[in-house]
Amino acid sequence: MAIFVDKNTKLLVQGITGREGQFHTEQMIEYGTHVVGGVTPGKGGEWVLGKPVFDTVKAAYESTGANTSVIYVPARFATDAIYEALDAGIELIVCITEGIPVLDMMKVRARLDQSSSRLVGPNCPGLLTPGQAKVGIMPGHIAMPGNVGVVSRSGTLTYEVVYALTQRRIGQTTCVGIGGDPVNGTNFIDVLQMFEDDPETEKIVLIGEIGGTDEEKAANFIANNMTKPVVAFIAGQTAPPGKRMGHAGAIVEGGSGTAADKIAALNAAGIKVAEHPEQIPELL
Amino acid sequence: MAIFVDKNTKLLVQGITGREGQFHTEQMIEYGTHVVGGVTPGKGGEWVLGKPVFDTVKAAYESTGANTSVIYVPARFATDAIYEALDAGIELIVCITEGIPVLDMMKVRARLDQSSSRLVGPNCPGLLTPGQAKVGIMPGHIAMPGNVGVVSRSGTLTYEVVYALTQRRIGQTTCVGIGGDPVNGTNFIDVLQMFEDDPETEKIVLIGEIGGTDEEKAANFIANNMTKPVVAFIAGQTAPPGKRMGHAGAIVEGGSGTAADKIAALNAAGIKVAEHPEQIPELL
Amino acid sequence: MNLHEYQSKFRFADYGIPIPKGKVAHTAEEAYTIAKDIGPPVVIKAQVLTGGRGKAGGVKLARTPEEAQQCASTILGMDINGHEVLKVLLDPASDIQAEIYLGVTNDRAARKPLIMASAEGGMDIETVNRLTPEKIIREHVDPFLGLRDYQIRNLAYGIELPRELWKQFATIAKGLYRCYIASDATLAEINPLIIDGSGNLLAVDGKMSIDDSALYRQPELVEMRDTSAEPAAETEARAAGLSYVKLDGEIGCMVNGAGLAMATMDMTKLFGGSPANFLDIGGGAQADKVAVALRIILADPNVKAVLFNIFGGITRVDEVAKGILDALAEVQVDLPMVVRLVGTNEEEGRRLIEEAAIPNMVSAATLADAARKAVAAAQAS
Amino acid sequence: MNLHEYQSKFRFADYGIPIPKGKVAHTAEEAYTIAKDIGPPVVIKAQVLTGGRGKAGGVKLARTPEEAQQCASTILGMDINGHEVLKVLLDPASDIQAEIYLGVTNDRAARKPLIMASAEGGMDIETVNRLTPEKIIREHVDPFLGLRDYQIRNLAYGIELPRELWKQFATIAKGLYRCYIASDATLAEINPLIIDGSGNLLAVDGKMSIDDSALYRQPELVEMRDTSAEPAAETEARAAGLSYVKLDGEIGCMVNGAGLAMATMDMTKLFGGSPANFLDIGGGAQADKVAVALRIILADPNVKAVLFNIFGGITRVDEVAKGILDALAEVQVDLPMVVRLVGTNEEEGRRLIEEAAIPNMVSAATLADAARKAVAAAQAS
Repeated sequence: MAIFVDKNTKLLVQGITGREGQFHTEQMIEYGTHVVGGVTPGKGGEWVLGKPVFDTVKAAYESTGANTSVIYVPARFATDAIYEALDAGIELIVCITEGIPVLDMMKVRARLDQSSSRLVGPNCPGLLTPGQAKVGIMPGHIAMPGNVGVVSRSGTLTYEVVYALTQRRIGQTTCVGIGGDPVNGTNFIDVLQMFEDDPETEKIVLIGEIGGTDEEKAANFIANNMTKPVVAFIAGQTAPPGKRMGHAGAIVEGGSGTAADKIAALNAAGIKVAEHPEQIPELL
Repeated sequence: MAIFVDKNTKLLVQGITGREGQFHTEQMIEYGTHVVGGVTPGKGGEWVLGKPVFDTVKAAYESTGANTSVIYVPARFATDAIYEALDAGIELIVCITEGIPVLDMMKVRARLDQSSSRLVGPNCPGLLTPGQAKVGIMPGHIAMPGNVGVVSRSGTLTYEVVYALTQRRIGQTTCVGIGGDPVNGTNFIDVLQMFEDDPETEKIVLIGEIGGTDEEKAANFIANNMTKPVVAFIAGQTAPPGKRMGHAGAIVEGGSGTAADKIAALNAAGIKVAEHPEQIPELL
Repeated sequence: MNLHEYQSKFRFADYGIPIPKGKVAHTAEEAYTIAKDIGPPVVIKAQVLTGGRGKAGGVKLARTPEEAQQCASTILGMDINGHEVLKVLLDPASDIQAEIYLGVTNDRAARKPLIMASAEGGMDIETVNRLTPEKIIREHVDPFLGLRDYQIRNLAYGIELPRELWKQFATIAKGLYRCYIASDATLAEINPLIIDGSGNLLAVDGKMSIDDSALYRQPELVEMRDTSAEPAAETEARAAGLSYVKLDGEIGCMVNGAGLAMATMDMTKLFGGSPANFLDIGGGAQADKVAVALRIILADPNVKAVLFNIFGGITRVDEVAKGILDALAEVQVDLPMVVRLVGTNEEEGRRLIEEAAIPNMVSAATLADAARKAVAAAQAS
Repeated sequence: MNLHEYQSKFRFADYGIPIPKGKVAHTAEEAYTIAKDIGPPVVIKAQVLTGGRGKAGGVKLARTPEEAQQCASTILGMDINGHEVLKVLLDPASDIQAEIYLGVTNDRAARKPLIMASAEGGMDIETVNRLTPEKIIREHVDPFLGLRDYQIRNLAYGIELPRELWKQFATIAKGLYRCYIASDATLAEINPLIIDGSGNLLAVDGKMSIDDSALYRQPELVEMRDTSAEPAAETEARAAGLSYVKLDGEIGCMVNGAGLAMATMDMTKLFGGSPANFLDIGGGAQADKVAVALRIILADPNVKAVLFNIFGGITRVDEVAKGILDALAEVQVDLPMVVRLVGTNEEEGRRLIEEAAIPNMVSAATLADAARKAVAAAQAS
């Protein structure tokens, strides 16, 4: 088992004919992900990488029975793409796109909360269940199947950690990038609960960063609701207040969201916090 | 027992200092309803009919512990009054006001559906549990306690029926006016379910009218979910299509919403439909 | 409140929807000038707030300005379903390659705006819905999110619109939805939306209904109300705060409350008569309101008898009786009247009516009794 | 992106919020003219995108135009937290009877806009929140419904605003919320909102931050960006599509990915050094981007060593190594460099670096190793 994606994933690619969409679709197919088709308005009827292209998610859904969708469309069209997937009944929507305005995401999130669909991202690297399916932009070959669940707000930092695990022959159930935006579809707690419920996941790595209070909430959740060991790492101890560190959500505001606060909360909850990413395999 | 309102009702009057609000507050107090206070922005601190006036529902709620609110404010302020009551945590909101635009009510209803509060109305006469509480504008003395639940989209037609029942010594558990607008907070099915669950209610009178398909849905609901006998009456058999009969919701549009359709649906569900209001007591 | 075709289309144009460059004429001479101006052939269309103008001969094609003048003179003054034609719209005739339906309405069951498109434009949407419901593509719009681009694509895809027209279609659909919302409409409809000879979309006919409850915030639309197009009695009733609808029967009804008014109308039918009107005088029933209501009822030449049905709730029945009697002192009524007063203080109310001993007025205790008496009186007179 | 006080306030004024009738001066002479024009006494305020200008002497009161000129000449050119003062705002001095705080921000935890008011205006809201949190009245705004009238009343009631000011307050709160939404702001704040001598509300100081992700639809706000107010390197980095933040340390960091960049910064600290910057070069790491990044890092005189930390995922490490070497052919680097390449084809990448045999560049296998080497190099140089 795994969480979010596996051999049963039937993936639709929104923005399949774009440069990024096409490149990563090829990568996902190569990895063995079951891509059933793509959507690009105005290009319905064409074929890309041997997959049918549809004009609308609705048409694609009806024709392919996709249960998952990944979004590579530009930021200004991304919220519409999310609503379209939601409305068509796609269960899992993974939005890679970076740069969606936060007011738009607040609305998206409010709509999501009224539906039974789940959004991962936006501004995230996606999902990787080693040996089964890869949805998004994570490099597939740095991972290997195993029993560690990885959840992270970051991209390359996650790869770094996953790669370090793999090099020590510590495999992963699923690697989950929840994204670096201040408002997103899935947060740490959602994923932690899923890992807790997943029989194959034995240990968990949580990679947080400055900004917001999701790590503090996760610490509290772990202390009260989880039986499986969690090792954490928080990036941004040297980040100055009031400055956005690349990710839209990585900012210390009004004294809140510091790495120190997050590490203190995790420590208080009895969670081991690595001093640097390479320490994580040892702490597991 | 009864539904919606009873001796435990602690009522707040929104718009208590207005002409209508003050008049009906007096009537409600006379009837024995437990009115705990009122709200009129800018008049907080005053007293009306021996009841304290507050500037905001929040302040009134915190100070009085009201569980029910009735709204008499003019149409252009009524949606704000509903949102305010909702946001303050009032469980039951009864909106008497007529003339709220339908697009506004669609939004109100969407918000309501995400809350645990209930709205009755708008454009309704309110609620009357004979001998216990009266919330709204129904004449209290035409009713008497008993075992018949009454639910209606109309005002005076309801009074007519209730009065006819009372004259035959057939008492009522609760008389519910759900209002004549096309989009409202509580519909027939909601109330029918409550009557079905109310141990004191033994029989039910349903008074419908042209427009929409709520009576058809109610017929279907009664056939499938109810054990208690229901007698119905539908007004508007002689109403022409495309014309609004007083109530915003009373209109036959595109061939839908005719009295004939509704009566046929009720008959098909095995529900007795009175030919005229005065027949109702006989059919019970 | 309904808008005329020309009002609807001109408003659509404000929202970026392409419409024929037409003009309104009130006289045949004006029609001649306009036809010359916009260049024939032109279509001359009666502007009436009722359906079926085509069948009634209210739409004609003219190949010359002279022909346009002739057609206009035929159409102007025509009676279509009881509506007199006072204006015609002259549009340049379009080369119609295909007819599409596009409309936004509020779906009361779903409690959301509903946008619908169909490749079967030209006929009314209810007919399409009855004959080939699968040819209507429907998208419910979240009132908070508004019409989204993907929903427009779902419509365009569903009606198999040629792809080169999707962009135009999106502009029109967005414009129509914005117009619907900004106007507090309950219906905004383009039918047909045609594909013309040059392969462009054009809104050839349009229709809008406005939510009466929202008119307080739509002063511009209130200005557009064409009172010349509705029975004078309805205009008068509205001004007096009465809710009145003219019908074809012979029993004038005056009732407090909309539901009770409908029930009263139905009762006249049940006992063999038919109602002349719907009339809700609202709460209270003061003498002045009753007087206006009486005048409106009496202005209808079909009325043979008047039926008062008043439920006294908060207002006591004896007070209402006084109001009626005061009104009768103001308004001369020669027709037979039946008065039924019920509710609080009903005995006292009835006594007042009886004591007044108005020769052509009788009292009734029950609604059935009242309806029977009114029907009998109407048949006798 | 942050706006200056004057930009924020002028924008607030567009939304019906009363502000002092002030003007901006770039020179002391201009300040003299403006002070004469608006009439003394005037307040002269440094326009810098940083806090603490009051303590730094960036705000002064002048009783005459001459005094205003003098104050302006003192303030202009001043360095406040590393920001040079290039503009001053001259406002007519206000008679402050009371200071209120009113601000809208987005609450990421609640995922809703949050409007806050406090009777404790004048000091920053975080301080109020720390000292007397109960004095902040909070209302979360449903992004679909917008700020409702009752919420404004809750705020006014909560801060015990005199009732005669509720209407003014409502206009200001609604204007501020509309401004926040229309500007895609993450913060729109009036502090203080004063009650002046004539008993009216006036927005005396203001602040706005704009969501960078929304700038594509805010061309007017993009125009307002004051690049003169930020380190030139940040402007250059933005133009090149790089994410760069200047810090105070001595180790220049070049990393792909924001999280990894932060982790790298932290590592330099962990091993006794300190980072000179945050720099995310994004995916791919082509030679031209690396070259720009290098130039930006080297422009910082504090930098004593450069640390490259690149994770090769989809892009292979050997390709990244080539990009770095190509960039080094373009940009002359005399400082010690540590290169750590990890991920796909890492051996090949390291081999390429070693073969290039750049004298002042060493390779590292782990991040810890790389950080240690960079710290040592920086301390040695």
